[in-house]
Amino acid sequence: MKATVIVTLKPTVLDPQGMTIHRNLESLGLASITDVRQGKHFDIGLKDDVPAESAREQVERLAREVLTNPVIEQYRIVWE
Amino acid sequence: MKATVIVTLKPTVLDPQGMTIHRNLESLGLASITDVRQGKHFDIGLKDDVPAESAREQVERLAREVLTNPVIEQYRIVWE
Amino acid sequence: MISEAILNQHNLTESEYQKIVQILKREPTLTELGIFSVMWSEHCSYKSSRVHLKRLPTRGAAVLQGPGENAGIIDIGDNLAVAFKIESHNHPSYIEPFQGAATGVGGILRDIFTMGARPIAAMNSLRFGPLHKQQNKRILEGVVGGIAFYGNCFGVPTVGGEVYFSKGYSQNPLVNAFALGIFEKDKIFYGRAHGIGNPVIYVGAKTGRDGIHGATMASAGFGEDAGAKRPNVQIGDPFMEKLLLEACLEAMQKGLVVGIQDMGAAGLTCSSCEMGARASTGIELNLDTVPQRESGMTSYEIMLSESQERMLLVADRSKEKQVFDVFHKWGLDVVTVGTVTNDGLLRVRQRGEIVAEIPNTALTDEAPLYERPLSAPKSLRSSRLDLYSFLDGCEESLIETFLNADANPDGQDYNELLKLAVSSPNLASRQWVWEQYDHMVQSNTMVGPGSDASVVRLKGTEKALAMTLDGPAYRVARNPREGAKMAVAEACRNIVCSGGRPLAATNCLNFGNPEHPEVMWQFSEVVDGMTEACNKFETPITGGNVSFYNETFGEDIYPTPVLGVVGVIEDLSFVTTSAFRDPGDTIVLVETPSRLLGKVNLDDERSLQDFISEAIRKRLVKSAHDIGEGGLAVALAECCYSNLQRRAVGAEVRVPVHMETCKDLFGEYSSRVVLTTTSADELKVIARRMGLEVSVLGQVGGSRLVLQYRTDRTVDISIDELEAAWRYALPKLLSSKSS
Amino acid sequence: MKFGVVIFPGSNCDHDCYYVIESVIHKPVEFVWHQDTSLKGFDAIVLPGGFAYGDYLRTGALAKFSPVMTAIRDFARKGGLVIGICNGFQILTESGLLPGALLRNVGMKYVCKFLHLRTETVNTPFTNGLSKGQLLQIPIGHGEGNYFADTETLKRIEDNDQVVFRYAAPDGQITGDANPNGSLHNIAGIVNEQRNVLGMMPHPDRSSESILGSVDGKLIFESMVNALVGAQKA
Ligand SMILES: Nc1ncnc2c1ncn2[C@@H]1O[C@H](COP(=O)(O)OP(=O)(O)O)[C@@H](O)[C@H]1O
Ligand SMILES: [Mg+2]
Repeated sequence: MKATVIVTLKPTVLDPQGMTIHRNLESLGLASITDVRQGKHFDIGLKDDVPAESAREQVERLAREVLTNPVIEQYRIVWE
Repeated sequence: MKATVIVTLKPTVLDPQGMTIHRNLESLGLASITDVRQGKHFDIGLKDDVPAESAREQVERLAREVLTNPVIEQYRIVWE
Repeated sequence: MISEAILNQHNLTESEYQKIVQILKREPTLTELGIFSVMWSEHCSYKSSRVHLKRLPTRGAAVLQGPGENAGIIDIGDNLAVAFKIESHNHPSYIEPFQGAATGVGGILRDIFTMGARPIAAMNSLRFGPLHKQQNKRILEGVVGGIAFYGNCFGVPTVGGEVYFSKGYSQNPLVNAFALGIFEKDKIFYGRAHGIGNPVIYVGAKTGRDGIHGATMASAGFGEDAGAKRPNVQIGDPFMEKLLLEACLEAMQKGLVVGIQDMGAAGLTCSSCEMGARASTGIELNLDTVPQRESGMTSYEIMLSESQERMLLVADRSKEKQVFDVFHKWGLDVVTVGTVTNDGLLRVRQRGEIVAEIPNTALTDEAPLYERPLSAPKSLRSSRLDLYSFLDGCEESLIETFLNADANPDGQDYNELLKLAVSSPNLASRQWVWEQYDHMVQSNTMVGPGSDASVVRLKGTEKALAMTLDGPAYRVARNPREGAKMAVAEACRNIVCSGGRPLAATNCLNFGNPEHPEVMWQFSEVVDGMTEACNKFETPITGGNVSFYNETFGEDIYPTPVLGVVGVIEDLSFVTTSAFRDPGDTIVLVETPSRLLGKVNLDDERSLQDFISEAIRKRLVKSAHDIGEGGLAVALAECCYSNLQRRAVGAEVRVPVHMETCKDLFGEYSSRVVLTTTSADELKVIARRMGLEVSVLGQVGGSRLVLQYRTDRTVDISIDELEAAWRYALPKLLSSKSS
Repeated sequence: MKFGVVIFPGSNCDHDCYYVIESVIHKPVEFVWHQDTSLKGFDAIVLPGGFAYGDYLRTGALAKFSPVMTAIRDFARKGGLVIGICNGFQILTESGLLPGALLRNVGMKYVCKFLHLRTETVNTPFTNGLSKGQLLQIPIGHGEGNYFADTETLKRIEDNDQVVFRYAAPDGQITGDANPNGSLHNIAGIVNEQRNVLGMMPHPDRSSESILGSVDGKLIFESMVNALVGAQKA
């Protein structure tokens, strides 16, 4: 079983990395790009025999307690 | 217009961040999780009036030339 | 209409509000109320501390600029000046350890380069709750990571600091960041808005809704709603700050800048009204021109935002374009947002309307001033650890082990006790921390973290600077006045042991709630103790910071003054470290006749320091180490550990007969140092002339630390074994299971 | 003979490198701005350490687009000496001037400390003054110095004698304990096939004066001078 957790900065939180990338795009002729925000992407593998509910719960906890800093970040989970 | 670029390490490249996260999972009671690999997630904003083809081309170039180091990484693009 | 609820939200009292109405002769707008609330907050106005801070000594031969500017400045000769200051970032570091600590470093660096100085060294003083709590580990890891992230990227070496663990800091870590910069004495810049009609220019990052009310937050304790205050978090961008540094220094060197101030606490509000007040001018701002990161920001939000990496400068009218060119070269936003006026008012416009109009001085000089009640506590803290303060905050079983050895000195395993001591949280090696800091960038670091003081050479001269941070928390908690003296004495002793001459000091005063009379008593006592000691060592205070409301759920932290002392080393050959050097060197203990515990005799201490200075200048000293927490045995062990120049080296020592076993191995008597020399007799002559006691303890050599007490070998242990216990203790604690 | 030290936005060892060349080995040196497009008159180029563009995205990733990099590519192709130290190494791999990539340290933390390097080849203009196997005390300071290359590339650079320095124990052994960051084969520095471009994570600029703890780094700068003098004579 597999899941993906996507962790992004909350919309109002400054993203210096994304901004710096964006600022340097114009010289590359990528002028149509108006915004870049960087987040994290986690591919999660699970044992095959875990009951779906328990899997859901564990990935949810992983995302909430380990992968996300709730002060500045938010997450969403995508199941495959 | 919006696109998402997901950059992940090639399967043959060691992922120290994922491994560090994984090492701490057992003590948290998340024993069903067998694997964690970390990648990057970029939300890309584009001007509304760009022709679709040009947009596609620019995001593709951004992903290939800027966001990814082909020695260690691979990417995929998701359009909204 | 300003309701009581709104006043409460702004931490303003009813009488403060009345004063505002009196000043304006009308009701304030909400934006104005916000401006008053941040400028009159404890953090910005020092309303509870000012009456006491006035007593600190601030003048001296070397002082070019005392408190009142962004940083203090001292003259170090050769036409060079040094700007330095320490600043707290305690509350933000509790809410978000990584970003809180990172932006703390960013803030203090801006305070230095805003004066025209290039930062050449940073240090930090950290306090955490005990590491057997998981939360405290996370805070430690986050804080250290944040400091490293910011300082390393910015390119300033973090050359030293201190870390201390104790229960009182469990819910309220302390993060005090120090920075020091260097410049030519005649190229100092001030935050003054001179020149009617000159443009007021905004440079650096865009303004977002970050940290609105940061200053008022730092002026209140954390209660149940700590979580609710969370959206305030600011994100540090060290790369932006590095660009700002280079661009600001370039604009200054080109003579384009009239006045400049960083936007720190209270952001645009504080920088504009302070610059105007200092120059007796007015400032008019047009908020429509302020670079904004988010849409729809109100005037209130723009004025109170604490977005990082921004500066406000005033340029000569004729040079506006040249200023723009410099900042554009570095790829930075630069916009004229206002002008200097002659009416002394801070006038703020948005969309053509005046949204605030306040006399600058009402916000600064006329801020409230409180003489808060003070009273000594009914009972002092227990004296149980007076001999062994390093055990403070340790687990009870460890404390019992030492107290038991003290009561029953015979038949103890002193090897084991020594190993326990060097691996205890407050004495264990801090390498895990400082290895994460780039302590070598700029290639000036002669003595990095790990010795008594840190030393950076000054390129182009034969000189170096020595610097140290010290804050003996337990000692101050036991006796604030004496503890404060000890802090100054220890900091100066560290400078002297490194070959330096102490020149001046900065201080960060971390205290609990000033509305508690006992806290104000502690504060007052600390100021008095510090004043007495700074006078004795001729180290005036050139600046600092006060952090009140360090409490969680109503419990005040230990009163925690942190002293930063800076000294000059006139010749690179005087640089001395604590590490033993060559086998055969004679080990000497130098003490004052008064064997004091928990206090210091300042006259004796001064003699001791004068002695060390003289001995180093006569080239009689091969190594020098201050005996601090953990006493003689721990100090000797520290001299033996391996370092860059040599492998671990042993020492054979005979403990003087007047000593008792446990007390004298680990007891923390004040004013003592361990020196090594090849000229013990000459040292003795000088020491006796100064009324000090000298004992030859033994010799450097071998691979074991041997401490012989009368006929028994009290300690006889391999240095490698001892060093391993010490070096890996902190990582071990961090990876061990905890609650 | 003239050295150039490149300044990218965010470089922070630029002045350190400049200082060593000017005041320790006493050779002419000038700064080169990242927008410059010509390297005329320079004989050797230093890409200094630091955090070019904040090292945001990936270390060295944005720096590779600077105009000066085009000039450096050209300069290197014509045989000019290029040394990339720390962030400079990262920029060289990102730009494709050196093979492989530098990943996050396995310990996940920035590490700043002195350590030992073993000289693996003296057949380069950067190590001609050293002896094979010579141990050097040179510090590192990085969070992403974990050298990676795919198996084929790794074999090629080993076979071609392109590995210049490896992290070593104090006795010269190449051990896992001596490896500070997880680098494959303990690799600390490599040259290109032409042998005129060196990238190394450790900092010779921080170890060229005895008051800073070591003079071993100076041997690398002096080797470059030897090579340039030799080239002038030839
Ligand atoms: N404990 C102290 N001792 C001496 N001076 C102090 C102390 N605390 C604050 N100051 C001085 O008061 C002034 C205002 O401090 P602060 O508001 O923290 O400055 P900034 O806004 O630049 O951080 C500074 O000049 C500072 O040095
Ligand atoms: Mg300031």
